[in-house]
Amino acid sequence: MLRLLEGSMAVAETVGRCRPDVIAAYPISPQTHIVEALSRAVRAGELGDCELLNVESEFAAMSACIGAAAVGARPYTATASQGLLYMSEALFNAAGLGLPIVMTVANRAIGAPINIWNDHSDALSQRDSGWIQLFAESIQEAVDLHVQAYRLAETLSLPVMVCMDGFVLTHAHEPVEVPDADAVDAFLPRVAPAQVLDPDAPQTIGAMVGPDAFTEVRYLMHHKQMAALDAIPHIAGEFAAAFGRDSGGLVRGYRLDGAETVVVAMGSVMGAIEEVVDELRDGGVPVGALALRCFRPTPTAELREALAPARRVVVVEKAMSPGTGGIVGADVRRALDGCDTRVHDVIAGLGGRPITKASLRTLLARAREDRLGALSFLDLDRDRVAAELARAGTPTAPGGHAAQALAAAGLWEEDA
Amino acid sequence: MPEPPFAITLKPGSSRANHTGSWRTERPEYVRRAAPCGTACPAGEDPQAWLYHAEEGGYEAAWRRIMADNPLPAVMGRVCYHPCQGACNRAQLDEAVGINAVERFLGDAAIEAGWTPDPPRPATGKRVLVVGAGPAGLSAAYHLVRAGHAVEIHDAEERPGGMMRYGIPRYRLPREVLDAEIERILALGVEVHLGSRVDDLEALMAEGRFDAAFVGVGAQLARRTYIPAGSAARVLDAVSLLRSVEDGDPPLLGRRVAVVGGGDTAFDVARTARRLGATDAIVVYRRTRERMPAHEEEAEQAVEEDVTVRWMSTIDHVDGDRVAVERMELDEEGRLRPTGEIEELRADAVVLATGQECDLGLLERMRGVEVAEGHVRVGAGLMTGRPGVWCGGDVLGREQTVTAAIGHGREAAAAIDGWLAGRHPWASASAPAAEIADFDLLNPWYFGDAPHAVRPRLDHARRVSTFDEVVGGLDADIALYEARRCLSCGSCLACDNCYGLCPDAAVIKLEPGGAYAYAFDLDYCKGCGICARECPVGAIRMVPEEI
Amino acid sequence: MVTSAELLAAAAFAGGGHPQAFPSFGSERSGAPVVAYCRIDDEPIRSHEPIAEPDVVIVQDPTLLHQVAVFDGLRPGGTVLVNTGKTAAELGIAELPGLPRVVTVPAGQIGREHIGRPMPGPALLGAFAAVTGAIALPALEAALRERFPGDLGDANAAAARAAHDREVASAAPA
Amino acid sequence: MTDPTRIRYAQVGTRAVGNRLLDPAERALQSDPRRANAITSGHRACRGCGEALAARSVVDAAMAVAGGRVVAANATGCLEVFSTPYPESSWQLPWIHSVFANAPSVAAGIAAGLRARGRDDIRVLGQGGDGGTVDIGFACLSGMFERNDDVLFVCYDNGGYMNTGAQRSGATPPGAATTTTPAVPGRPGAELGQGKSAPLVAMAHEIPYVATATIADLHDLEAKVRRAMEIRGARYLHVLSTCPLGWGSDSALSIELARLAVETGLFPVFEARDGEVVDATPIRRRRPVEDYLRPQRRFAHLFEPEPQRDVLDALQRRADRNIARFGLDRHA
Repeated sequence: MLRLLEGSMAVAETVGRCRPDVIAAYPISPQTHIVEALSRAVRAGELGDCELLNVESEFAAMSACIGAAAVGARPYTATASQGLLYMSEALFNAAGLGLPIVMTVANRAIGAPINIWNDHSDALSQRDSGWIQLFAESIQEAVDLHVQAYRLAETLSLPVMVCMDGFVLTHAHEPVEVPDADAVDAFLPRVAPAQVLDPDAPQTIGAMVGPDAFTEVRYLMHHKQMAALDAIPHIAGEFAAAFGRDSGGLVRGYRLDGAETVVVAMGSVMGAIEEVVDELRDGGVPVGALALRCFRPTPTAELREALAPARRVVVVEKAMSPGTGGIVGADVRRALDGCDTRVHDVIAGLGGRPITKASLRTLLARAREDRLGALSFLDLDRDRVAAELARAGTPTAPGGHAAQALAAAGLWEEDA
Repeated sequence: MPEPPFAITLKPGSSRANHTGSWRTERPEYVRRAAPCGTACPAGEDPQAWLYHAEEGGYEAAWRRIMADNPLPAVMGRVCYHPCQGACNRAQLDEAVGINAVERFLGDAAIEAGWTPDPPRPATGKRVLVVGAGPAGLSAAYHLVRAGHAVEIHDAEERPGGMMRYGIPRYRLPREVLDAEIERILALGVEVHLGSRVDDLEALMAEGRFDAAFVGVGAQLARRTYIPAGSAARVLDAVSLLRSVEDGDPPLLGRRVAVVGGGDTAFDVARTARRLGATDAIVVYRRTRERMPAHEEEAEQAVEEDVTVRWMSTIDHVDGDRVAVERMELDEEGRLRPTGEIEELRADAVVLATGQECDLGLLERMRGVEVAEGHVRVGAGLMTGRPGVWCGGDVLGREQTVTAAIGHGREAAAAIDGWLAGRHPWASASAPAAEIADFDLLNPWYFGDAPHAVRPRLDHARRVSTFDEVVGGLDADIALYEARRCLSCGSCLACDNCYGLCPDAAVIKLEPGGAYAYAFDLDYCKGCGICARECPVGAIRMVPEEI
Repeated sequence: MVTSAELLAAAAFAGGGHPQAFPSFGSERSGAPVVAYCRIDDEPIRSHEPIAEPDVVIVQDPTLLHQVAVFDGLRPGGTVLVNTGKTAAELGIAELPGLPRVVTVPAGQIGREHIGRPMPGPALLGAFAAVTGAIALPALEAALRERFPGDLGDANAAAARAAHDREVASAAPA
Repeated sequence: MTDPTRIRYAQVGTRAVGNRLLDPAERALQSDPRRANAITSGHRACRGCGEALAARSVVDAAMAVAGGRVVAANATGCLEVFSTPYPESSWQLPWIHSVFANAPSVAAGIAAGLRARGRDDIRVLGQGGDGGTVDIGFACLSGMFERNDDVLFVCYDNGGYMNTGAQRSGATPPGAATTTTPAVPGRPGAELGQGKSAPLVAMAHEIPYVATATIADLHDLEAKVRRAMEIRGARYLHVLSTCPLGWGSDSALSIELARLAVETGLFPVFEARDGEVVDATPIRRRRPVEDYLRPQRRFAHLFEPEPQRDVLDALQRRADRNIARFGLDRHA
């Protein structure tokens, strides 16, 4: 049954139906509504024996989840931005120990400068933590992904991060269907954990491993991620069969047939992109879009299959790696290794800046005219940057790296 | 449950596959070190060993452990001047353990309960003559009989016990106690001939009835020091005085008695005089208190009984009841010299307690026996120059105490047994002296604070009027308490420190009854030395590993 | 304000539509000027971007009219609903570029009458229903009653109805 | 008549771990062959490691109370490294190591998980060195305290980061030389007036139980674990554990030094409930601080080349203050 719900409420209700045993979280915008709602539910006794820990930090939150998972309990936490970074050490540990933990990340920028609005800097900064990272395009998908995430985490003994755009999805009200409680129960049977702290069968979890075995342990972690590439679509399929909705999976193509230009992106921006694609298609322009729903592990083969036929790929991403450029773009390039397809990184929507359809139209127009560099910044205020560079006298030797970067970013385009 | 992930998760207790013993440069060893009390005991007792049983309330076992060395615990517990307590490590903590009191408690308990010694070993067919039924002779006889030899004691007196009976007043050693312990020895099958003085040992041995002889005739003769005395003066000697008291017809001493001498006997006499009615008993001694040979507690008890002492004084002459006392002084070299200052005191009687001598007439015709300065020379195992003839007790002119005599009897008996058995060396040179558990080898921290329990004393009035025993015994509780004050120096008392404090859990508890309560698991012991350091009794030693 | 957007969406949803409502994100502090958006469609809405070209602008606080560019991107022929007792002319917004239809509603006044407090939201939404027809009055009343249980819900509904009827009346040919 | 208890203890006080003269019930658990041996032989702790002994005593005692149903969360540190190097573990109970700073939170999560799964018959232990507890893990520890999570957290205090080669921690005693507070002439090593008392901070949380103990008295240590285990909620036990390597002391002295820390007054042994000190172990034979300092190389600079009187006096005053503050000279 569709209900008009705020994204956070919908997620909280769904997480509740996944019957977590332990919820440990620390408040941070824009995740707070989720935890507040769950706190009300726990207090109201709606979640049975679920324990809610008001921890003193995100680091403690993830650590408590590690402890809970280690005794076979089903943990949940949610965070964002600085909070995700603050729990970073524990993130790597949870993945290294192979503990099934599900966490919502209400994606938000990372300071300095401090910024509470949406982009993907937080989640992407943890791409090497060993967590599975799923990105939701809509509130409905965010909801559905949590159910799949628990199934995935417990099947593979891996922690799973469900990423949903902060505010854009967490604070928006939309008609959404919260998965039926019984169906969720059926979808999430309790499975015996691969390792558990049990006095009847004591184990030592978290040994110190030296050079003699560390590489192997790491390889096995990689192998698990590769296995996830098979499990994720499989579970998405089972979910579709059980709940009648297509959500999750690795990638989702949109009007790719014969598309010369394909826009790749993650999260809630897909809607705007699709609308622009529709406009252009209606005008006979061969463009398509591809939603990357699973960022880690990287569905390299799927990306290649979907993008190889295109002439160019425009990767619109809400994060960047200063000094390099696109992050998703780099993955896409690896996937297209050896193909003629050109890949353009477009850094957009940082710190909550809207990615308007107008901007997307211009972007795609320039792409089709092959006026798009390898790396560009959507809606960058050239004058402001130029003025600041001039004021600060940042050395930009003609022909030097900085100068070329400026050119690549189209900062001198008008003058050119 | 599915297989846990590789390397990250391990099986419990799997580290036992890692033998850390290889890290060791020193290894701990359980050892037995000799407790100072035992090494100090002239009778050859090992108080630590029998206190160990007493601590557990195993009184009979404790008593039997004493009896292995000394057949007269009840006597010992009364007349011994307990050098063991002088050596006791506990004295450095609070006060020495009252070993002597516990021994007396055990001895009395044995008499009361009628415990009997372990039966003798099978008869050897050998026959040994023992001359003298004093502590030396009785001790020798006891050990010889238990070794399976036939023993025949000859003693000149009508009753056995020698100086224990005729030299030690009954207020120190009640006769029923003495009789009980002697009777227990004789009951083992010793043939006693009392009133049978041996004048010629050579002749007696020539009869061929004996395969060996032990002579412990003691020092029965008073040493007379000449004191010019008028006819009216009453001058007696200590030996005959004490003896006459024992025989029941004490001489009339009068109200004032002067005793000459500074040995235990002098004080015995003075105290006896008090009990015989003397109001003033004065001990006159030529040296300082420090140089006095009598044991401190003897002097103390005498003083408690109003005996007075004139130090640095000699009796110049006696005339009737007037005794001229000359004061002595020390010269530059600290030698005594008369001052000529004469002081007079009144005494109805003067008793000379200036030492005793041995009557060695029975050895005069005995070839090979060497006598020098009135004492018999002996070699290993106390055998005289005459093969088959041993001597012990006062006749050796060494420490002249009951305790020493008992020790001689034991040592000689062991030698005789070896000699008769044809063992070589027949005198088992007493086992290689074990390292002594000195105080600094102990870890006294672990011992509770527990002051020495005092024995009750007879009240003053009865002490100066009767011959009742002055020093009382301990009741069971206090005896147990006193026994448990023993630090068990050098011998494991199973306190579990080594077991509990080993960081590597490398100590194994063994079933009770073995040589040691624990063993080291050298597969894991890293040789840190904590066990040795924390052993309260110094029963663990670290020894270098050969690498 | 945010609540109004949600109520608008709720009313639309109750009417079988596919609404979407979201605030202008930020750490809101009560009293500070805020903007909220609402999309209403018959189809599920894909875009989540802020509305750049609104069909309708609802101004709850007329004092912002000359401080914030509230009419930016307003579609030609769009509608502006302003909470005020004055006329558009009095407010100086009668002649706006693109000549949007300006509707003034004494919403605070109506709110005070029915709810007891100058709450403009319900009245503005009632007027919105009347003026745009994008949502039906009963759906709005239902949404208000669901959001504010009991008497308060009835009062809110009454305020909405009053404003609605007032607009219908004024729109009716004289 | 003689007091029977005096008789019982006359020979060897209960200070000895066992003693055959004692009723088994009065012997320390470590004297019992049936002890759990929670951390068994073959671990890679240094010769004479006080922490290995402390951990075994604590966990064994906890397991005895809980009938073996104990789960432990361990912070990074010596204890973790020497007990669980792949492929061997010394632990015989369910045990987990996550990271350095989070042991208290992991333990809290375990407790919550067990409670949610209806398994609160299983008790939870948190463990760490002073670095993991007093410094980097302090926020997590304080949170665990403040929420009154059902965890007994034990800090094995060896006064520094010994796992990484003896650097200074917040629990390093003033005057001690560490590799980050090296001894230089005229300087005290670790600065006076720095460092913190984790037990006192724990008390400030008014949690049900806080206690200190040392490896020099296993009876006391075990008794405190027992009492702590009889309570639910957040409990804290701070155990002084000798580190021969970091302290520069003879491995055989590990117990002796812990004893001296107590007898000098430098390490007060006490017990607190709900934020109030309810008991303090009186000093038995008071010793000057120098007796404790001299055998340790980390304090050698206080005596050589010439004694740093001011520092020694300051340390003595520190001990005196403890003695006055906790009434440690009751019997003295």
